[in-house]
Amino acid sequence: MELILFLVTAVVAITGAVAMLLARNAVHSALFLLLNFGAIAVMYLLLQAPFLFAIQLTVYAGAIMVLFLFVVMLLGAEKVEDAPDRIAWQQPLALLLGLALLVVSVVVGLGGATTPPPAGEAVAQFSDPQSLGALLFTDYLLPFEITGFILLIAVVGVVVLNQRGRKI
Amino acid sequence: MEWLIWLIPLLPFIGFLLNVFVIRREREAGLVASGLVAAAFVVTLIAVAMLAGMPPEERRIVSTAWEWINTGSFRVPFAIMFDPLTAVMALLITGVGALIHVYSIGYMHGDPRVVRYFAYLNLFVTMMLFLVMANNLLLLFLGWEGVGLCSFLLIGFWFERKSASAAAVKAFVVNRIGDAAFILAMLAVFAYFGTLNFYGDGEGGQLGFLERVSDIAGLRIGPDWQPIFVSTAISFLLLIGATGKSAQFPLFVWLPDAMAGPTPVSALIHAATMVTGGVYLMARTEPLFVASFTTQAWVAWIGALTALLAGTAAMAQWDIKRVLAYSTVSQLGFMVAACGMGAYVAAIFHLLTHGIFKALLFLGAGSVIHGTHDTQDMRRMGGLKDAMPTTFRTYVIGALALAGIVPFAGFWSKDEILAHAISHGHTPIFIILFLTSLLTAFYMGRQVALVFFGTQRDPSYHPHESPPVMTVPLVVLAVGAVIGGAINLPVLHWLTDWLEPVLHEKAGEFNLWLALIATAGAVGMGYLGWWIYTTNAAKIKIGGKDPAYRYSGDIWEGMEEAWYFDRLYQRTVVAGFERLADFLARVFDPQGVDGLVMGVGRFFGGLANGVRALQTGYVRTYALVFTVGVLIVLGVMLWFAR
Amino acid sequence: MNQLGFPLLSLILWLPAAGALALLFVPRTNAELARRVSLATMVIGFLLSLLLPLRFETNPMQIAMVGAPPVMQFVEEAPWLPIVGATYSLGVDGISLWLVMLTTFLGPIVVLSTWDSVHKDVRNFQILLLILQTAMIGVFIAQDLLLFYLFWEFTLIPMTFLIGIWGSQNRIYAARKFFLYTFAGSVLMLLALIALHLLHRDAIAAVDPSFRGTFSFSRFVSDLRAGRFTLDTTTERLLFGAFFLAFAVKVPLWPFHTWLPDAHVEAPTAGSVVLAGVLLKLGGYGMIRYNLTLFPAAAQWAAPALAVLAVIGIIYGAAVAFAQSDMKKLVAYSSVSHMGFVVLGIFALNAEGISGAVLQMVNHGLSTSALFLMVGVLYERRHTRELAEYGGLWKVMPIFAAFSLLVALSSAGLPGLNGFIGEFTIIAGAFRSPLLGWVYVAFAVGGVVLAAAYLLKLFRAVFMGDITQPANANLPDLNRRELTAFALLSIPIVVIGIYPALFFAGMQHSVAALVAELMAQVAGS
Amino acid sequence: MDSLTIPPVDLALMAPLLVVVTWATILLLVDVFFIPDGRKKLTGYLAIGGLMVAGLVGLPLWGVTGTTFGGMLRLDPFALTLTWIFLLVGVLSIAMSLEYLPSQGIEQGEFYPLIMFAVSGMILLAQGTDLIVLFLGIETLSITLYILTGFAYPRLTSEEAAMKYLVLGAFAAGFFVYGIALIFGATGSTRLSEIGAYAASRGLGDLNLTLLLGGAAMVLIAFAFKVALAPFHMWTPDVYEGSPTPVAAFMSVGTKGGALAALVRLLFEGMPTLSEYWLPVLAGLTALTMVVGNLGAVAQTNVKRMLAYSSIGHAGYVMLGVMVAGEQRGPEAFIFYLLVYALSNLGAFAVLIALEHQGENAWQLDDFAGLYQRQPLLAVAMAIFMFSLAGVPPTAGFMAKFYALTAAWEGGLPWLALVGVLTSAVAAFFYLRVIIRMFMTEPEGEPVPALNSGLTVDIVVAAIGTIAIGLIPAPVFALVERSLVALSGS
Amino acid sequence: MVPTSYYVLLSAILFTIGVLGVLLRRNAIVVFMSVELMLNAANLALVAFARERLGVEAQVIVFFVITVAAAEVAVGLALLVSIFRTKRTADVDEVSTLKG
Repeated sequence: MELILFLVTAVVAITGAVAMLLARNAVHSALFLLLNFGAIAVMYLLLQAPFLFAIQLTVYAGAIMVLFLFVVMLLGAEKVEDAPDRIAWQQPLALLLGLALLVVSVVVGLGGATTPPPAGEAVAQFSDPQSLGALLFTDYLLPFEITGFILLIAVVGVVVLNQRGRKI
Repeated sequence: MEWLIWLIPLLPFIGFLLNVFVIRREREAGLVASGLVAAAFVVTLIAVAMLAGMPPEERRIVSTAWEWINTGSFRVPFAIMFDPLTAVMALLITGVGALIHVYSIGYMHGDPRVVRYFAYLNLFVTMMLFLVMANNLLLLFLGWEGVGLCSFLLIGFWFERKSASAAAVKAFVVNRIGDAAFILAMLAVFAYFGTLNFYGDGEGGQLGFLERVSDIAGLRIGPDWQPIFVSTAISFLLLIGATGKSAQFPLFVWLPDAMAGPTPVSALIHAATMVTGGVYLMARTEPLFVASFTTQAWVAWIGALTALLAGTAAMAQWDIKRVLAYSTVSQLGFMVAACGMGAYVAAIFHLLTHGIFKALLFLGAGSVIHGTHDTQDMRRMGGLKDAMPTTFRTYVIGALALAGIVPFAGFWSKDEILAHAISHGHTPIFIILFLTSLLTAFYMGRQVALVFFGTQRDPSYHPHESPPVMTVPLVVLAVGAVIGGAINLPVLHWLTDWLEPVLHEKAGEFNLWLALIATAGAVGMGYLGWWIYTTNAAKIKIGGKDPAYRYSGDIWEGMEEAWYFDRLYQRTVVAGFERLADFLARVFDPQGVDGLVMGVGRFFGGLANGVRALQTGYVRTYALVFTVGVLIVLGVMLWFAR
Repeated sequence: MNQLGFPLLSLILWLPAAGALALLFVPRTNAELARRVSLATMVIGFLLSLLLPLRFETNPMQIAMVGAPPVMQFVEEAPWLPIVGATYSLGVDGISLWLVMLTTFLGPIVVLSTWDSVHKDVRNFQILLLILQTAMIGVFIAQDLLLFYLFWEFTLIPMTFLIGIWGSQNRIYAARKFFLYTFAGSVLMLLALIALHLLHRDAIAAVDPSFRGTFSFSRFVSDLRAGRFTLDTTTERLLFGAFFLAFAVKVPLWPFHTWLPDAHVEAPTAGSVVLAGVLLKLGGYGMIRYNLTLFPAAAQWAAPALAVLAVIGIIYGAAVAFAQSDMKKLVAYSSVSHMGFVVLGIFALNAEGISGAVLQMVNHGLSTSALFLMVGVLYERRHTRELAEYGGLWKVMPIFAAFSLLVALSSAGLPGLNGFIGEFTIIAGAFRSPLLGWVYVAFAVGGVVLAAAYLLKLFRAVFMGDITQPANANLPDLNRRELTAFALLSIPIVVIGIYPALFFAGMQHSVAALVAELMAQVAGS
Repeated sequence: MDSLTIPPVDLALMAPLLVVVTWATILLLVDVFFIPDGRKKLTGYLAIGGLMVAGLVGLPLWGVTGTTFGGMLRLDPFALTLTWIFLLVGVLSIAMSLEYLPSQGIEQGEFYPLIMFAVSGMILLAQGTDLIVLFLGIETLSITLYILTGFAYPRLTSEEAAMKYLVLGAFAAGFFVYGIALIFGATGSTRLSEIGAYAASRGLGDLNLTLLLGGAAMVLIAFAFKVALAPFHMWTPDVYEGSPTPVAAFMSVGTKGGALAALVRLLFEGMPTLSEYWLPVLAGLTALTMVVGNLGAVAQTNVKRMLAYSSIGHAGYVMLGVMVAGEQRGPEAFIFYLLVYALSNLGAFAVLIALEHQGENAWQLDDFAGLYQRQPLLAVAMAIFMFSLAGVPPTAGFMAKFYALTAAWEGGLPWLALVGVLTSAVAAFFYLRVIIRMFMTEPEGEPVPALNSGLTVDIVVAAIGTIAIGLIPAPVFALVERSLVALSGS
Repeated sequence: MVPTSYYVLLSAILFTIGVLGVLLRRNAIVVFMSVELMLNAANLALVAFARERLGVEAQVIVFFVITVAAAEVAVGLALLVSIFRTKRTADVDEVSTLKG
């Protein structure tokens, strides 16, 4: 049952990703990516990470993707790739490299899967939003603070980069 | 005692220094220069007298001034010596030298650079004295090169003339070829004997190599398939050195050109002294030569061939000095041949007499040139015997001496060589030399006829006799040319005895038949030469061909060009070297060697452009390269992890 | 300390640098003052350095020995870079003594030669000259390998500027080539230096764990000699090669010579004089001091091959010199030929060869400097270096001609002058060397013949013949400063020619010690 | 879990970091509210003051070693020394910006706090001992730099550079995160010490090796990107050329320094026992970097771009020390080289700025023509920097090169040292080219205006430092040596 | 229970697709999306390993990564907008004046 769910979600995720890659229209790409993110969010549920499920949906699928769509619309940049590719060898080479990378990363990923999955009960218990939050404010206080700063910097950056307010 | 022999070279050297740094006026220069050389002559006489006062076997004074080179085992003293052989050479140098100095006062009168001239001349005498007085090969070489330098300076004295400067450089460079062999010989001597000294200092120190020639008896060097005796190697190298300095085949080509210098210089350097350096060298290192049959044969043949070759060349020259120059080469060939046959005393004897009468001839020629306003082409002369009586008479004496006619000096010395050739079975050599001696008489007859007899063919000048300062030396030398043979007359053989401690030679036997035939031949050929050119005097045109040309054709031209050796060298060795050098300098070095270097630079430049080309500006390319890197890093790490 | 009780070498070393510092306070426009200060510094430097041969102990047994051979005198030592064991240590022995003297002696002459030839930015020119002087002296007297390398590389900077700023048309090309070629040549030496340091440290630390490594030359040598520190054959040869490459480029040994003609032709007279006079000697010195002393077995292994290069250089340099029509190029290629003799002597690996090489370096420094001065004199008057532009100058410039003849003959190796002594001693060494032998010498003496050919060609073209160019008709003879320079150079040229023993005496013990080790290697192998 | 227990935090151990961050944040507000446009230089001075205070705060911490935040941050002399270097780089960069920004018409007060944020990111990298902290440190630094790179607004190249930097930076970040994931998967931790302990305790045989190595490789790639090791260097020339010159100067030293500091910790705390795997890879990258960087510079006529390529080359030389940081001389070589490189390179960029007046780009070699005659001292200073970068004695650059090579050889990488010296011979070519232009050609450009104070200070400090360290390196060496005792002990 | 390796496999595939997106797409916005995909793939792996290791820390890390990604995207899009103002394009290939 779980496996089937996984497989279905995986197919959806991969389909979304591939479709994003292939879609000519940036808006379509964004929507396919949204699909993919949703699938991954489901994966998080399967992996006992409900908090991340929520975050994934709100932050990624919600905020970030909206941001993307917004910018695409704003700039009218749905179709920029109509002109032929200037770098002739980029595409075949990229596909080749992608294939190789896939092989290598699969080898790496499977190399690590030697230990059997832990027992069910412990897995079911190991993570809940509360302990996650606790961790964030205790052991991971420092990264948390830093993340805050990064967001601050990003804000400053966005302001700085667009404050030189010329009209679009 | 020792200081006395140091005085001999030092006196002219003082003259050199004075003339370079102090004296500015012509008169003083001539006087000082001549006076100091004359003083050196006197000192030499005194030294000879002292030498004569010693027991024959102890007649050698060695004096060391300082350690010249002292590094590792290589030690060479700055040492001179005085022994019978040196003594006769020194007498010749200072004696004839002094006369030529005096003569030069007249000859060079009015030349703007006359002070410098006397400085060079003094330096030459100094160096020549070092050459003959050195007690080791290296110091000898110092003198050897020193005289070469002076020769260069004096040939090129009138450097404005293109021919003079060319001849000067040619003389120096050709000599250098011989010198290279000389240097190798020195190295070999040092390598095998551990010293370059001729003789020990007589005080129980190390013996000189000439006293230890037996050390290398039977030693061989070289590749296994063709080993040669060490003695042969060394003596052969010395022989090459001598061929350079003594203008022997194949290096004789510089001497005729050297006549571009002032005539007294030709007399002193290119007749009487410097060119005999090679003969002296062979005489000095006689034990080495004697130790090698091979070299001796070479020496004899080279000498004989040179004698014949130069003798023929002398026959066809028009330039009064070139005749004498080729004659000198020819006579030097006689001496060298004598050395080759083991007749060292005869060689030295001929060297001495030749020094006197050839100096006389050159000075006479100089007088002629002086009296005819720098005319050297004999076709423009003729009939000078009346205008220049003293010159004429002395010149004829010189010519007779050179032709080898009894009782002039040349007869005795030449006869001794020929006699030795016969008595020691060197028949081919004898034939060549005899033939040459006939030629000698012929060309001297020709020259005397052309210069002094007939009528003056070029009326553009008024010949006049030279001043006494020039003619007096002529007379003195003429006397020498007459009686010079006395020093080694048969039976008396004073010179042989005198040189016995050095050359260890017994006097040869006087061959009456030979003397008679040779004299008859000389007289006949001399007369023939005189006769042809007096009777055909009318046919000689300025710039025209020789009367003999009709009969001999191109052979005569070959003789005139000294069998084209000079041209051959020019076209092969010189041109070849120049072409090679040019190729190296213009093609190989900039494009080959430097091209390689710059190619390295270009190679990196090309790589750099490759790096540049990869930097396309497209961020996707960068990501692509990035991915390549990822694959490599991952791949390598995983490869290791297997 | 040393036999004097005060740091003489430091004084000699830093005096020119101090002079350069002082010059910074001279107004940039006051050229005359700058020249005078520079000249004064150089003269004082030379006078100071005279103390070296005067107080040099020719028999080193007399002085307290510091470490094993090579026995250095006037030693100074101070900490510098303790973390790697590098020290500020100076000293001279019989080999470096005369090279230092050559450097200090040429100093004033170089400055004199700039008087009439350099008019642009005089002060800075003099500053560079003085700095260069310090660097060159430093190379000769540094007894620490790192210090040596520091000075070695540093010589490039002032020289590059001298060529590149004050040179003629192609100066930039030449300056760049000079810098890059010699720099590239020396980078491997740096690596070798490091390798030597680490190998030595590891070897010694195995016995004495507290040892932190050193760059001290004498320490290396003494440990090598005592067997505390050994190099295996391959390592030794590699290190030898790395050092050698740097020196070969500097010398320059054929076929690494192509930077030299360019540098010489483009450099100002003073630059050429320093370049030929001293800079090339750094290479020869380095070969003796480092290649032979540190790696005797490798030296012996490589000697025949390197001597072949040297001989090729002798002939090749002479032939190419002969074909030149540019006077400076001619002299430059003559350096290739002459320095070939030096390398030949060094790799004869015996006392005659090495001391001949040292002397020949001094000789070449004197003669070739003088030749470049000669070209400089002509160039200042006529602004051309083409042989065809001259001829007949003997007439108008007799004094100059006399000096030129003297130096040309000295360079051509006329006995009685310095060049002959050096060359002859070298070939005597090569002839006797069991590694080389008569074949090498037979070719080398070919160079002697050719030397006469190209030098007399030069002399003839310039001084003999008639005056064909009207511009040459009224050239002034040497002025007072030029005369001084030539006269000064002539003194050692003659003195070395007739009394070289004076110079050999000093180096005898140092060379003997070196050769003893080389011979031991020959015997041991 | 009722109460949250925050692990003990020793703020003293992060005092410089705190000062920088706090100061920067406050300065951001101060700038907006109190400092009027046109007087933003004041912000710059305040920023300099803050960095200096941070440096002073660090003084009493000399010799202290300790961790805080549950072992996520570590203060030791190594980190402190690097912190000081970063602060110095920050100060010098700001000093050279003071006049630059207004002259280019891009003066905005945020510039200075952003530089400070970047410095704090670098300090984090030097102090962090947990992969997540390192990740966040890198991101702090990177995001700041993306902004700074795109700072020169009207210039399109600036934005292009920022764009490229960002795309590739994010690309690299993806690898970093994936690497963290794999490492976590293999070891169950992100703490460097625990990763190291895990790797050491398990022995290489039964370890989940593929996963760990794969992760390590990806993290290394991310660092290699930051350090600009070939072939992850492609962004560098474009970004340096496009960004405002002071930012390029800052980046050339700062980014590398920070990333390398973190790399040292990662390699020698996180996976010292795996060195047989990563050393060959890194050595190969280093060799490639030296070759590519120096070759790339050869072909440039744009001095700024040339300096960018040269910075790639220098990254290789610094790596010589980093890779062998397990040995005594490795970290010394690293820090010493970084310091020397900082001085010389910042000095060179300062000279570049001096020529780049009134918004005009004066980066071409021709713009340096005859500089010696136009501004002799500037030319001399530039020559000193060029010689130092080329590693010619007696400049500090030589000492640094020497020491790095020594370290590499000692660390068992003689062939890499060989590549190093050979490429340094190539490098001499393009450094010399600048010198030749300055001294040996006739001036072409306009006269250079008088230098302003900030640049002068920069150039003088850098030039004197370069020469002084070159002649008398012993004190600096001693300092560096003492600062590293702790690291080698850990 | 689905084995961890399945998730890792999936994440590898997604990661590769992300990489391909960066390599192939010229639309800057899509490139950013691809980067996000890569980060998501990494996150997926992290979460999967978190379950296997029973380490909740990994989930914390994912949280940070998402945040940082958001910051990065914000800056990136801001930059893009800024570029678009002058260049009127979102094609990364158009932004290629710096090269060589």
